[in-house]
Amino acid sequence: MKEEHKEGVQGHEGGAHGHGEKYKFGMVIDLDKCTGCGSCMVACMTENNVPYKKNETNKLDSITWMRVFKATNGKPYPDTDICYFPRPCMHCEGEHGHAPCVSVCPATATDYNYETGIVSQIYTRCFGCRYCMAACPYHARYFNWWDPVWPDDTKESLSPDVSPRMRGVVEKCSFCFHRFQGARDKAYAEGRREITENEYQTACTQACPAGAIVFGDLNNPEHKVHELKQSPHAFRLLERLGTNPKVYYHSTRSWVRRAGDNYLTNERSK
Amino acid sequence: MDSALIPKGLKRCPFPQFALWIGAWSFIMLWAAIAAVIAWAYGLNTTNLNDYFGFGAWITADLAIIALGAGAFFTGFMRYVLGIDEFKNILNYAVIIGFICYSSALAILALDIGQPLRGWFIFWHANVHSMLTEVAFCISCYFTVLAIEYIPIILENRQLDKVPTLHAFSHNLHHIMAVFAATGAFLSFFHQGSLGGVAGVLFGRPFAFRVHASIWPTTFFLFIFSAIACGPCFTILVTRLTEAITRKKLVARNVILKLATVSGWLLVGYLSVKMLDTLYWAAVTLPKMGVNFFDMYPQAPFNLWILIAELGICGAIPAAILITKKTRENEFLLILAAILNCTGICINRYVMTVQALALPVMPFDKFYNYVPNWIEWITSLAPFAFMAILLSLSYRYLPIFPQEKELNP
Amino acid sequence: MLPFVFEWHWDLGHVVFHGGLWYALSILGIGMTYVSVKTYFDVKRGGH
Amino acid sequence: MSLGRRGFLQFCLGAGAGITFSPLPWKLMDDSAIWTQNWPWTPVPPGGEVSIEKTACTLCPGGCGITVRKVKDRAIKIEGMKGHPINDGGVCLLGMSALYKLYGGARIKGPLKRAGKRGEGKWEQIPWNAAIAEISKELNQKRQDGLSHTVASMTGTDRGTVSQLFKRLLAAYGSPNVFTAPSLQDSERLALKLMQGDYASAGYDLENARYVVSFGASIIDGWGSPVRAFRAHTRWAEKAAEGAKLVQVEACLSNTAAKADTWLTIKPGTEAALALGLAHVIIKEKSYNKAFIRDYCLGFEDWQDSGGTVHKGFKQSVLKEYSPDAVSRITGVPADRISVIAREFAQAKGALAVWGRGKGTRPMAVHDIMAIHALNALVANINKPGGVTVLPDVTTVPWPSLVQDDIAKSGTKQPRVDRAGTDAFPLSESLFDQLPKLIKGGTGEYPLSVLLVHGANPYYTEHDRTAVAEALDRIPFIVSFSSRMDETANHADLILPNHTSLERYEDVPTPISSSLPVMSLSRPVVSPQCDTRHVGDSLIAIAKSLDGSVAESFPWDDYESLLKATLGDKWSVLEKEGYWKDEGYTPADWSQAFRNASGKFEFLATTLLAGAKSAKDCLPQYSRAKLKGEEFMYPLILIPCESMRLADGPVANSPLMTKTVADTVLKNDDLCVEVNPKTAIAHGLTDERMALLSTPKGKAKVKIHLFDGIQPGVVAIPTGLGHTAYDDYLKGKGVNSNDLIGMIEDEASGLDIAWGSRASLKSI
Repeated sequence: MKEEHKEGVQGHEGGAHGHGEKYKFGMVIDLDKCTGCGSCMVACMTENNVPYKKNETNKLDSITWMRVFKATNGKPYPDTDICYFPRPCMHCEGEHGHAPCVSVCPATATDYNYETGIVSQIYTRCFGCRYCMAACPYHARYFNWWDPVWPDDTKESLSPDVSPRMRGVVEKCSFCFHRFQGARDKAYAEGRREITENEYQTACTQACPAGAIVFGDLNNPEHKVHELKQSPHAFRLLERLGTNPKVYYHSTRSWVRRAGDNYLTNERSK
Repeated sequence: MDSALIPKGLKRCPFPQFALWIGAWSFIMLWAAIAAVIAWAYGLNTTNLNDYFGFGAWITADLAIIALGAGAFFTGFMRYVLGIDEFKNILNYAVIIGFICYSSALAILALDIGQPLRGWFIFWHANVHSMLTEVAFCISCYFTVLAIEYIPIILENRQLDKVPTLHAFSHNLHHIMAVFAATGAFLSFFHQGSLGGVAGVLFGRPFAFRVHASIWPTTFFLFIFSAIACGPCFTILVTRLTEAITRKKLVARNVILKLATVSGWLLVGYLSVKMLDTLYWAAVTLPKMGVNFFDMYPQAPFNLWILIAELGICGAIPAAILITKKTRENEFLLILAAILNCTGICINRYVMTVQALALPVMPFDKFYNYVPNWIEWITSLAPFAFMAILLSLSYRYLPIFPQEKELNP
Repeated sequence: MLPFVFEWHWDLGHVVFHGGLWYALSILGIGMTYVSVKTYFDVKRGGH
Repeated sequence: MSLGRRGFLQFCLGAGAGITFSPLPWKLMDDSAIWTQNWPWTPVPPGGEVSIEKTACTLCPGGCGITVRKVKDRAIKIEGMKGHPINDGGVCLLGMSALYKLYGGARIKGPLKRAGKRGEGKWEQIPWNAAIAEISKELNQKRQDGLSHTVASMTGTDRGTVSQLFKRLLAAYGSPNVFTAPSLQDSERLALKLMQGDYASAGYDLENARYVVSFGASIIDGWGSPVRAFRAHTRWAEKAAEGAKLVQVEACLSNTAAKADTWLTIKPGTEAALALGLAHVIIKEKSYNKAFIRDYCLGFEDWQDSGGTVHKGFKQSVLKEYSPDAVSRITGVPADRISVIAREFAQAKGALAVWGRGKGTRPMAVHDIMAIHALNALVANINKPGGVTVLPDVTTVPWPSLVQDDIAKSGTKQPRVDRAGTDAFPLSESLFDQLPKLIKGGTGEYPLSVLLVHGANPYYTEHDRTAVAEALDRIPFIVSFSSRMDETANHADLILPNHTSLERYEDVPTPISSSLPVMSLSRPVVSPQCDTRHVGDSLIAIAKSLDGSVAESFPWDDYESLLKATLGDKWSVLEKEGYWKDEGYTPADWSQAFRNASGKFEFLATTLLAGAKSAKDCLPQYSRAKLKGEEFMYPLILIPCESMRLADGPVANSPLMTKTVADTVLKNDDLCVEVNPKTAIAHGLTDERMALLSTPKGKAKVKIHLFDGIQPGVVAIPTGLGHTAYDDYLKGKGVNSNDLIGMIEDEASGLDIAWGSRASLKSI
């Protein structure tokens, strides 16, 4: 079984329960700034070697770790409004790391890393039962229904930092965990124990041409996300389920904030 | 031709007729085998499963088959643990049915995973907090128990029984069978329960999520309850079907009726608990998540009718028939009730997996539907063919019905 | 499942789970061993 | 001793048990699992030394600075360049797609000569010297025959050294027929020439603008320099508390309209009327900048010509014709909203009126632009922070003077085949869209014999594409310099493939709509992957192989040395930083700003007076576009709907871009058009069902997508799909909107200003 952990192992450093929660990485996505352009999706897919098929119009088998959903306010013309919800993996913390997907995985192929707050996925251990997908209300998990195929010479553009996944396993956004590893290794090599905000940024954050995505340590008051998440206009998706996600959204439009969660008919949103 | 193998004193159909019968079912098995090979070779893109319906026909079939196969452990439990002696007359058959159900379920599970060659990681890298791990362990262990229970039945074959070692082995196995049966019952309670837990723990899925009693969601107990309520009915159905096909009386009527009564009362019990659970879910669990009860039943096939079908038509009606002496003793109503009962449980297993996933949770997400394709259909239905074949073989070559001689003079 | 897996750590869940599992497996194992051994002696005593 | 049946059975059982309890099954199980983790057909990207290279993106006119992450010699990721004045780290999905253009399908791997029929896709691979010889033979022949003027070139843009090289080649060779792909800049330059005397595109200080009225410009859907526009929008969102506002004038709820503070729904094509309506209110309420109007403007008040006739100025003409009520009738915008917006516009600091429908790639009516730009003049937001200015360009070292022999001289003196610059369209420079009409109609002009195409894909991108294709098919010899097999390359006779954007040098001039002079340098970050050549090198080689004096105008050894010489002292900065910007640049004072003969901002375009039928034609005005087709046959209005996720220009989508396209836009190979549920009821259409979309130009089967955010009676068709070339990841998907939209000619410029078409939808 030596080979088995060769690649794709993520996020197990200091993994035991109760160890110091060093970082709590998360995002604040400003929906007032998001233009729905889709650059985050492409940045994510190129960074993480996400494959593509000739026909990707069936969104039910199309792997997009970062997917931009479109919400409408349901009103007729001309009072209609739309808003985009970029949806990476929420890296739910649940209660003490009890993320919806982590506890259900029968083979411990996905794990909540207490050092970073990142939910990992070990592709080489996953045997494709898809229970985690059933557990995730955000549809953030994707199954490799096909063998990945890169046409012509496009294999040349694959990144060695992220191993391409074989058919039959589940994958999802990792908050570009390999970038965290790289930043941490660099910091350690330079004799530092902490990494700075700029050293570790996800590919989508970096690419976003509108600057709508902000990424950082939610626990660190010096990081932008720490302040942004406290805005009265900040909210999270499906917060009421108790998933305790680490991706926050921000919108000044009340209907958008309401669209982020379920409410009873006459219930007031938060 | 094969008369040497047929139990003494029992009449069986001519071999060519038997061969034709087996051949017909084998054809379906072959078809399913081809489907399985396609799915294994080319991957799960050959099915209609997708990211929104990671669970589909296969899991439904799995859960349903295992619930229906619950007759085995529960009859064993009643015979060996509770000491209800009449059930020895149907226990062999119940065990074989159970064996068939569980082996089919395991085969379908092997199909349903994306990396079948890594299926054993569920044991090697087991996450003990996962309900699915519990399911895997309990099913495998219980399957072993069923195999152990099946061995002495096989060894009773006329020719095998002549071998002294095998005879002795069989005898000794019989001797301590109660221990195995009790262990099997223990395992079964847990895996039926953990199958329920699989759905009930999904706190991201309002449709499936149920309030927890200690570490288990209520579905844990509901699945056990529903399985033992329908398992005996399935045993009755298969027995009656066998009798119809063989045109013989195989099990005494009082045994069947007793089983029906037990099933009926269990169903009553199950339904009352299930109703309470549903009410609590609708009135407390869902509103906490901001979800209206009626949002859970938005459109066909997942509208309120599916709930009415599950709990009313296929729940209350068969329960009423089975617990009432007069209706129970009416052969037509008995069979109808058994069918309804089994259907109700199948619907329950279907909604807890497929409907639970079909309903979008994010308010801006879309509702999609899913229809299994032929590969899923044929492999999900293949257990029936397997059942036909294995039951026929067992019936022909093994003395499985102790009452057969006395009922067919 | 086994303590040599690198992220292994003990908790109550393991105790309960493995307790139940090995209890069941032991019964099955001991039972089958008992039956086999007894059969062996039975046959031997039965004289061949 | 023979092996009895019993013995055999015992042996088998023993063997079975032995194998079962041996380590073998476990070993096999483990091995098979390890095998699944290392399937040889799942690639393992090799590692290596990582480097980051600075370059610039050339896939759109946005001019972003990018960095390319490399592992050894493989380019693996494109990111935005931090600190670049245009995009500061941001990057769009098209920019990231350059990797696919580099390694992906449909690449032309070496020079190709047509072997089969045109467009058949049969090619013969030939060496480079043969390819150059092929073309020089053709060109020399034409020169000998005195037909040098029948050789034409078409480039995607007329800015930057490569398109200047084309211009120079044709001038030295002897042809006036230098075409550029029609763009908003063509009409914009005309409007600015007329009003400000500068033949230049507009630059906007978007970042500092505080009240932006966008007349259909999809500012966050790819308009102008997309990433810069996004960043400006983000600034507005951040400054919303301080009153930064965006008013979007559009018929459908584009992403820009959705993000705007006010969405003014308007009848398609009537934006200029609305602009004049706003002007009416501002003038009537005297809230315009009186000092600016008095001192720096011409034609605002009534005026008297040399004959003594009094003509209406802008003021009176607008007051008379464009009252809010009248405009409301034209545009469908309520009169009170017009007044409100006009007041807010007049009072705001940094009020900016922006034109350019959709991504702003298509030409507009010159008078429409004038009408919108008049608003900027009324609030005097010209050459001021947060205002509009002329696109400043970066000065470069001039090239040695052109050498023309007699053939070249007489050839270039011939009238252009598209009649640009002739009496018909005296102010226009290039009117490619006139070609179909002229070539087909044979209006006495000469036929073209050779067309060199670079950076353009007219077989795909032009309106009334079928007519364009028919016209181009009549040109006997088409040479493409494309690096990928696009529609035009597919119809070429000879292909001299260019390096892709990541393999070549190129100067990137100030991006469209920028208000700051910026130059970036696109550099080869990987060595050429195929047997391709820089288009500049191909042109120099062609020039050197031609007879006469042509070669004398091309003294450079290769493109790289040309570029170094041209960029002069900026080269070292560009090499180091990747970009150069003019920090101290400020737009000229009003006293210097206007280079008309009058030296003033001209509401009345005096340049036009001489040729105009009436003086009124020289004022900003709205004229109703004449859409082809009868209303009873085509009761709906079809408008194109542009999106960042679909590249609709000469550079096409990569598979990953197409992957981001929603299933409400493309489903399998079916294109979805947006219609309002009300339209659907009126025309018997059902959501997600197929329908036949007909316009006077063509028919297409499309899928219906009901969307509340579109005006009833209007159909929006996504652009950028319906390719017939490239690879299986793009070819055959959807419908090309250009097939359905016919040309509408702008009387002032001759440009195609079609913004839509009449259409009908029938359920099928």
